Amino acid sequence: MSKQKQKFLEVSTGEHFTTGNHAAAEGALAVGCKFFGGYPITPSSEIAEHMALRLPQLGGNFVQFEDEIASIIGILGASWGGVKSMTATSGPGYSLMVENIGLGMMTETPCVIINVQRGGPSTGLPTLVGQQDIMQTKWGAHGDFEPIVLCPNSVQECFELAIEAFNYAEKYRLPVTLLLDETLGHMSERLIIPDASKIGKVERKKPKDSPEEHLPYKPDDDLIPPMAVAGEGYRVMVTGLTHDERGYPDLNTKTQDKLVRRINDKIRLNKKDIIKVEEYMLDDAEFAIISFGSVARTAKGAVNRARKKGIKVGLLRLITIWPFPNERIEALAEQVKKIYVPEINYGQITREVERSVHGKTEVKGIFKLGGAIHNPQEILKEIEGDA
Amino acid sequence: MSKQKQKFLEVSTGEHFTTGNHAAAEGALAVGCKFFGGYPITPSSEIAEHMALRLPQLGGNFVQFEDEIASIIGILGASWGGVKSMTATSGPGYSLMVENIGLGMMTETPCVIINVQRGGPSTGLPTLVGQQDIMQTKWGAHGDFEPIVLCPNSVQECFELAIEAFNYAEKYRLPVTLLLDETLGHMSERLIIPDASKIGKVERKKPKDSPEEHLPYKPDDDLIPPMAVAGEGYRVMVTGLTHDERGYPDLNTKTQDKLVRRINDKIRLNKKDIIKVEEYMLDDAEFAIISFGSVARTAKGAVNRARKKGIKVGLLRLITIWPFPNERIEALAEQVKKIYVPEINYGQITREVERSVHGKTEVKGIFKLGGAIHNPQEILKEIEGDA
Amino acid sequence: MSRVEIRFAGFGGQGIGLMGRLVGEAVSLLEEGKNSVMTQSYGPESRGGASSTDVVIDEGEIDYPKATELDYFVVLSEEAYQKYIPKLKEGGILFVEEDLVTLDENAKKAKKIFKIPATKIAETLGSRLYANIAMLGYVCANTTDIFSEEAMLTIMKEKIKARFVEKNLIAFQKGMEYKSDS
Amino acid sequence: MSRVEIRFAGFGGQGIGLMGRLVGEAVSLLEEGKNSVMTQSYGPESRGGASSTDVVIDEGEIDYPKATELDYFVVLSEEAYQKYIPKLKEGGILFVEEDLVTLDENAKKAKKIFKIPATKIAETLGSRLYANIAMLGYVCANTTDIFSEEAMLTIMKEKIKARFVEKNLIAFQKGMEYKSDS
Amino acid sequence: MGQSLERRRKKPEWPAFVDLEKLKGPDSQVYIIKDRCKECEWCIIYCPEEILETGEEINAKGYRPPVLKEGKTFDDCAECHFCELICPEFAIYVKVLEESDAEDE
Amino acid sequence: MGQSLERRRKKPEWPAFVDLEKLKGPDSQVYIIKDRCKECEWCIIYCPEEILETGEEINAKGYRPPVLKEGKTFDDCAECHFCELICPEFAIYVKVLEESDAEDE
Amino acid sequence: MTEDQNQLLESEAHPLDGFLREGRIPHIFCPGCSLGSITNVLIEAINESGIDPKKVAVVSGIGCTGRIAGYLNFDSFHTTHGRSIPFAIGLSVTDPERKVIVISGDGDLFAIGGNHFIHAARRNANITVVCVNNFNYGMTGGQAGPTTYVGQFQTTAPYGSLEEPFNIPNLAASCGAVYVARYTALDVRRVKEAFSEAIAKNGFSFVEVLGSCPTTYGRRNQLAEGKKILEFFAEKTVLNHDADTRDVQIDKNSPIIVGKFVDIEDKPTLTDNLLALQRVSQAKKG
Amino acid sequence: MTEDQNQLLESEAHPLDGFLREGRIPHIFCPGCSLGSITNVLIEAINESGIDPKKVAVVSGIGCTGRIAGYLNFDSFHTTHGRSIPFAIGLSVTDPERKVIVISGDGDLFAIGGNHFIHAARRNANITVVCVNNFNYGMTGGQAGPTTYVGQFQTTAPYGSLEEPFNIPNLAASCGAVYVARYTALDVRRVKEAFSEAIAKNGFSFVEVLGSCPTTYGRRNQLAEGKKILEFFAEKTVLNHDADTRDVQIDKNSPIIVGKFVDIEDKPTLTDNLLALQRVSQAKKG
Ligand SMILES: Cc1ncc(C[n+]2csc(CCOP(=O)(O)OP(=O)(O)O)c2C)c(N)n1
Ligand SMILES: Cc1ncc(C[n+]2csc(CCOP(=O)(O)OP(=O)(O)O)c2C)c(N)n1
Ligand code: SF4
Ligand code: SF4
Ligand code: SF4
Ligand code: SF4
Repeated sequence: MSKQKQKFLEVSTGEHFTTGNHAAAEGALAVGCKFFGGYPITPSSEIAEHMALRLPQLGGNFVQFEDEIASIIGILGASWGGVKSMTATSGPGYSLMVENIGLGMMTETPCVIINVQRGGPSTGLPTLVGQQDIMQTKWGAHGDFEPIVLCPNSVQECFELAIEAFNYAEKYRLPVTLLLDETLGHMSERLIIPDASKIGKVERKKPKDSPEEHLPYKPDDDLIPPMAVAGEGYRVMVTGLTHDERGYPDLNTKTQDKLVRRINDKIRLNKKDIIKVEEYMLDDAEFAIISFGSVARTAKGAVNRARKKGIKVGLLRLITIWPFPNERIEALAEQVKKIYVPEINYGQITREVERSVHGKTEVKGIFKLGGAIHNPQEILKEIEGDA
Repeated sequence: MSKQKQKFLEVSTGEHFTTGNHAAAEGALAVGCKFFGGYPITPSSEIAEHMALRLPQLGGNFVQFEDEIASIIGILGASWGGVKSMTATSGPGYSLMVENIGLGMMTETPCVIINVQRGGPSTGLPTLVGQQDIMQTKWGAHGDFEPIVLCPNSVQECFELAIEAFNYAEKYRLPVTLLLDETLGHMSERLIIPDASKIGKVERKKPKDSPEEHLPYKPDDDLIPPMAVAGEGYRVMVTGLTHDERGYPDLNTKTQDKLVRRINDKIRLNKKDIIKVEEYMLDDAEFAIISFGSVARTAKGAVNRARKKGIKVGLLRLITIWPFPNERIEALAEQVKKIYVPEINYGQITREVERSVHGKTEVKGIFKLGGAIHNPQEILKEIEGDA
Repeated sequence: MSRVEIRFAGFGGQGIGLMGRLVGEAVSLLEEGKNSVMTQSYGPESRGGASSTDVVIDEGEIDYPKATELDYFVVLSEEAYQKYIPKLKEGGILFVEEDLVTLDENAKKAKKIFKIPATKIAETLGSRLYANIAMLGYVCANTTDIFSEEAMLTIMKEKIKARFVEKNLIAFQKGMEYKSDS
Repeated sequence: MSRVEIRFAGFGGQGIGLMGRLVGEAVSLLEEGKNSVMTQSYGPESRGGASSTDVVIDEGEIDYPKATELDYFVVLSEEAYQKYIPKLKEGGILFVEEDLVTLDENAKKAKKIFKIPATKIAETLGSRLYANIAMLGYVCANTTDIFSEEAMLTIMKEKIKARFVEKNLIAFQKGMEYKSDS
Repeated sequence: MGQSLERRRKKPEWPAFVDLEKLKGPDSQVYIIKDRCKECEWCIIYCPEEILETGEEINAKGYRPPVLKEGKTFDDCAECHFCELICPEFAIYVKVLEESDAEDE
Repeated sequence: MGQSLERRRKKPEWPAFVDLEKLKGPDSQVYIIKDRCKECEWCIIYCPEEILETGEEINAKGYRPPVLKEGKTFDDCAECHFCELICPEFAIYVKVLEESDAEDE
Repeated sequence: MTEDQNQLLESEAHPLDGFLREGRIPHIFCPGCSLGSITNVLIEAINESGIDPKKVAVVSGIGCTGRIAGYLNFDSFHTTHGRSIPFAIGLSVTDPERKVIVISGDGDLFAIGGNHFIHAARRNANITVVCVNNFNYGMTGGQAGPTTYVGQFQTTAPYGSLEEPFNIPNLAASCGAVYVARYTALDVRRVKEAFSEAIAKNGFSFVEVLGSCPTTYGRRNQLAEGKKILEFFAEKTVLNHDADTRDVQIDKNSPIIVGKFVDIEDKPTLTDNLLALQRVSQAKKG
Repeated sequence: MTEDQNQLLESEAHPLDGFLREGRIPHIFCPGCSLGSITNVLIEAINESGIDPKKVAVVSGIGCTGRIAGYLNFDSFHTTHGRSIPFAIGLSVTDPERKVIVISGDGDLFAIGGNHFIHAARRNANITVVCVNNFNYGMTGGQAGPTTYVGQFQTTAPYGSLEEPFNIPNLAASCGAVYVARYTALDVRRVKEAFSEAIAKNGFSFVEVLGSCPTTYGRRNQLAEGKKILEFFAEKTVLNHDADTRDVQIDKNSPIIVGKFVDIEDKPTLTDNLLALQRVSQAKKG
């Protein structure tokens, strides 16, 4: 039996031709995810289905909950049970999850949520692409918190950023959202999974003190408290109420200020470590495109086409969406004449870019309201008009 | 019996000493709300309690649903049943409602949601004040839509803006959020309710064509389609899927573009009609405070105190939060040296102000993270430091 | 006249909220040219523990609705006294239920201290529940810038349930008439 | 070689998705220096109706994953033909299941049209289900810039369930060998 | 499916049971909207009089709508309307001729 | 509450029933943590031996914790621990002295 | 004339077409899916109920079944996943004359929507709820759900499901439904009768229809065609109106018990209660 | 010595203090609230169960009852309103040895949380759920809820409630709970016993404790003191272990039936099933 067991590997090393959804699921498995709690929804369901197949083989558990609310809170429970856990959904499901994503933020519970975006609002376009949930990942829940949100643009990156999402979740102790979109989730291309030894895994920091001395919400200098989980004898105390370092509810402005400031600042102050962007042909650029997700692929196409025509355009691809790379963008604003922001929504990242540039350059959103990604030509046309 | 019935009036004309919560409930009744669906939550419960007492007297219905999700969808159902309907909640409940607020946006269903804000995130500070759900009212649900959100700063205005919220909801056909906070909801002061004849009521536009010709989602020039409701013979067809003018699901980019653009533009293009601000001592101001809700009271106090000291400060109070008055703020940015934004959160309206000023002036947020409103002194101190 | 801040405090069940509401209402609705705002502190406990109510009175707009430097502190329990006495401003005025509160040196900053055995007075009327109103009467008799007797009587008749009005009026009267020994 | 766009289309149940997946995979994993992206159209219907799969092949990065101007259109149903023929580019190449598709003048823009009775061929193997693979064999034999026979055979052996492999290999072979009359 | 036919006719607790005795109405006609049919065969299988069979002709969607079985006529139809009720495509229905209708034709 | 006492002692189906016959253990002591008591009086009302009553003394919170009834001693305690179980404030408990304990003191 | 007619008559329109929204047929349901049949008899039941069509509203959640509302030419509402029932309550109480029918899938009503179901039954909301139970989530491609029986295969039960499903009629009965019936989609005649009775009822009436989903359920369970599923129903079904709802759980090997299990008279509905509160409250002050 | 002791002995600490989190007593519960008593016997039951305290986790939702987890010196989780059960499932399946106890209010578990309850019971999640039913929402100030009986007054039922409440033990039983008991808070000894049995059980065990809430329930219903509510329980309670759960609905006038209603052995739990899937899946490829 144990010999048979060895046949099932967390890391499916090798070359594959597969979808973004499957790649993300494999990434999660590769980094050690052992619990998936979810509820089906197009276009994310293949992630759940893949986990249902693979997790039991690896000694993990797949639970299909009764809804998305149960799913998100279930993975928080599993995380406190000591395992890496995740869920996957799309807009309507994410909307139902926001309350308990907030609980995850307040209780500093590592876990990963994959949102495969479709066209909204409401039921909208269930089988077609959208990028309309960008702002929701930051502002969906009530109260102040700083989320980490990552946004791949290839099947390979779905795999890699799934790993990164878990690593950030564990390192910074919070629910991390991996933001795919229908195009990426459903398209197949080459995925190269490296050797298990090449997978960089981050594990949550454990307390070094004894259960008697331990204060579960006392942070280290990096503002992150080590995390004891259930069953380790630390008698952890976890609440979504404003709490002190012991984890006890303490309902006053002082404790609130200390706690909420810290859970925000632990991300704000570590922006450098968290923010990833890809820069393409920006060195001499007179125009820039800022893009993310599957649209960033066609944005790159537009850059290449423009360059062929002699127009100096570059691309800043946002891999980390939140925290938002506003400093990099402000610097870019000083360099270029105009920034284009193609996105499949009615102006979400565009707003953030506008905020970041402080009036230093012109910002133009190129919006599609859902259902299809931009054609490189559509983006090119806009730039050509200005160049 | 009918004589007795007359004793119960929708409009409780007269002078009262009451809370913001009760005032908002009375405003809703005064404008003709006949259905309340809700679920208790501190600090909003008094609204539900008041409606439970008053609605049956007025021949209306109060249903305490099993949760907030049922509440919001229940009031959408009631609205399609032809009556003005509302719910009231606070952060955690609002978080649960966002999915179906999105449905309300997509199906263009008039109704009102009161959110009495407490400290967050998560369960946070249930009995203490917060202003942390500002961004959530715009970005809480997946997909693109333009909400209308109003924010009173006195008990009197709770009454008046409850009426306005219903009027906007009916006129523009969407769920409108009235954003109170714990301080306002629970404090008592004078409320003067005018004569019934003085209450300006707006009713939803009805179709003029026959059921056979009628296209339920064909807008007039103002981008708003007349609204037939259930039981009128129009055989309305309502779906949260992307739909054409007949209301039929039509899942493609073209219909999506047309529909989603319109439900956004009907608000964007009518900003002038919707945006309300209060300007106080701005004419000669060298500094400005931008504020809203209960904090705007103390901001006014700070202005008065500063003026006494000869510092030229003015106040722009946002009554309409969304759509955001960015043009007015950009103009202000050209006038003043610095804008202060005191708010009980870690920087929400401040971000929008930053975006609006396009680098034309400095913007400084004065944040309290929840539990108490600013003391005028705290705001004054910041300004004095700069003046 | 400028801003006046009053805090009523005691334990749950003493009807502290009602005191604030009556005062706020009397001022707001019946005192010409005055505004008032009443706020209550809400704790996580549904009931029990310290209870307090603030009334802020001003002729102009009341910008800041919370009381921070109390002009008057009307206190009916030891716990509340301990908790809030630091908020009494230098030279403020203190009203205490003398049987339930033990004054300490913190009380020294008060310009004047009025003591009344409000609970005992109430008990002569058959229930401790009238202590709050007896205290209100006492406050009325010994202050000039909060509310008038007339306004309070009007409001009490309007707001208190019919079957309790009479006793409350008597309690108020007894409070009005009470003279402290000190 | 630059970008090549291929669309496979038919009705649900013909195994259209599998065609795309096999081609995409063969190219991506076995054709040196080539990348491929496969996408499928998803409708609200779970099943039934038109089904289509696009494969885009390029030596460089594939920036735009969707097919817009088809170099090859491989079609196995009338409905799909009608729906997608406008996307075939001027001078593109058309493969049709001749018994299920009636060509119209739209087909004229094709540089070349290959017809095959793939379903009938499949039926000789005992099931219509092999029609897709027969068609793939036919495509393989008549194109040079999509995938090689070798790559496809390798992938089929790997991806198709063991008990179906043999028949599918035969179907592929029959497709390879098929010569159209036209 | 033959073996279940007996039960279908006789046992009231059997699903899809039709008490043919009770169905002695006027004449009827069976209509087909060919292009709607998706060949589920339910009308064929569950017709208690077994008067239908799968046709040869293929409709626009590629399906073969039912036809009257060789040798059967509308007279064999029990007017039970079962095909009409069960057809998921609104493709087949039975029109019962009223006395007047019958006379007219 | 006197009238329910009989039932309380005798009827096993009665809530809070205690079978006093079974409780013949060693000696016991009843402890009170005065400042925790909130005067719900449950220990007093439901003590099957009725050995407690409301005291005169007021604790820090303003409540009057129970005291032994005039004339009752720990010997009257049936050692049923009911007061200990029902006390919502963790304010009263019964310590059963083991033989050794008893000897020690 | 009919005697010698040896061909079916061709037609372009169905007698019920007027009850279907123009241009919406063909529907999106798969070949061999019983949702069309159920729609068909639902229309007949509504039509024969004699209720003014203006007063009929149909509400669905999301799912294949959830698409039914959108085909019907009544006031029809396609809401969000799981939320049809509270929407229906809002619609229902605002006009006591209105007949609101909810029709949705088992996932919609009993997975995500379970809470609304039990509360609506408890309150005796004056609505009719129809659940088409196809043992899986059709719309999203065949995941297991709360009606998936032990041993059934679905995309999220690749090794066969081991969880007990709900006994839906029993759940409805336990929460106070005044009418509870279950039939299979094969038994359209009884389904129609149940619809008629449920619609005629005051209060929370519930019909479970076991439906055929060849595409996402059948394919994985050796029942890949609609006719196989109907045959499976034909073989397994046992009619027993007197069954105790506690005994009607569905499992792989036992017979499927169908029938009308609950039919209670004169229980005040939510609407009755709300009207009573209006009377009481108005009487109080006067 | 004890014979002549005529005063209670004074003490500073309670024998159970070690099971309570340091510095958290006094708790926030009102005078005359039974939540403290229930906490007390819960601790005793856990303590006497012999389970390694490390392996015990307590999960609550939001509400007065929901505060209990936070007082207990075990791994304790105060989640969001209504969501304790799925959180508990996540905790439970990640360590098959772990004993997870959910304790929460009737509003939390049966209003907003109702769906999670019925699904967890259906799946036979290996958790113990305790509901303290005080007939109203205490924490938020006394609104009516799904356990408010007909004729009861609450802030949102100012004219008296007219809606039927849930029959909670019956709901639990209908969904498959393997252990179902109900007692009143007066009957602490039996409550403790029920807790012990429930904790010892494999699978979904459920105990309903009728609690006293003098503040928000009692005050509006002529039972303004804790002792009055206990006396009300004393008078109304009838012990009947054999009662059919369908007959244990609570209403204003009938007796309150208490007892152990369900106790089923050997039903596979969710955890068992998940482990079985691991075995099956691993065997499949090998
Ligand atoms: C909040 C939310 N979660 C998930 C979905 C995805 N979804 C759509 S339909 C459905 C289930 C369909 O199953 P069922 O209700 O049984 O209906 P069927 O399609 O089988 O008729 C799901 C999970 C959604 N639309 N919204
Ligand atoms: C999402 C959400 N909705 C509402 C609330 C407000 N809330 C807190 S506790 C509670 C109900 C408490 O009642 P119950 O569960 O019966 O517990 P009790 O306080 O009576 O013990 C409510 C509605 C909340 N915290 N979160
Ligand atoms: S029942 Fe309808 S769809 Fe099925 S075969 Fe008969 S006519 Fe065709
Ligand atoms: S243990 Fe407590 S309740 Fe029992 S007899 Fe002794 S004092 Fe009374
Ligand atoms: S997937 Fe199933 S339920 Fe959905 S339409 Fe197809 S057969 Fe019907
Ligand atoms: S409100 Fe009720 S339930 Fe809550 S602590 Fe007070 S008495 Fe107990």
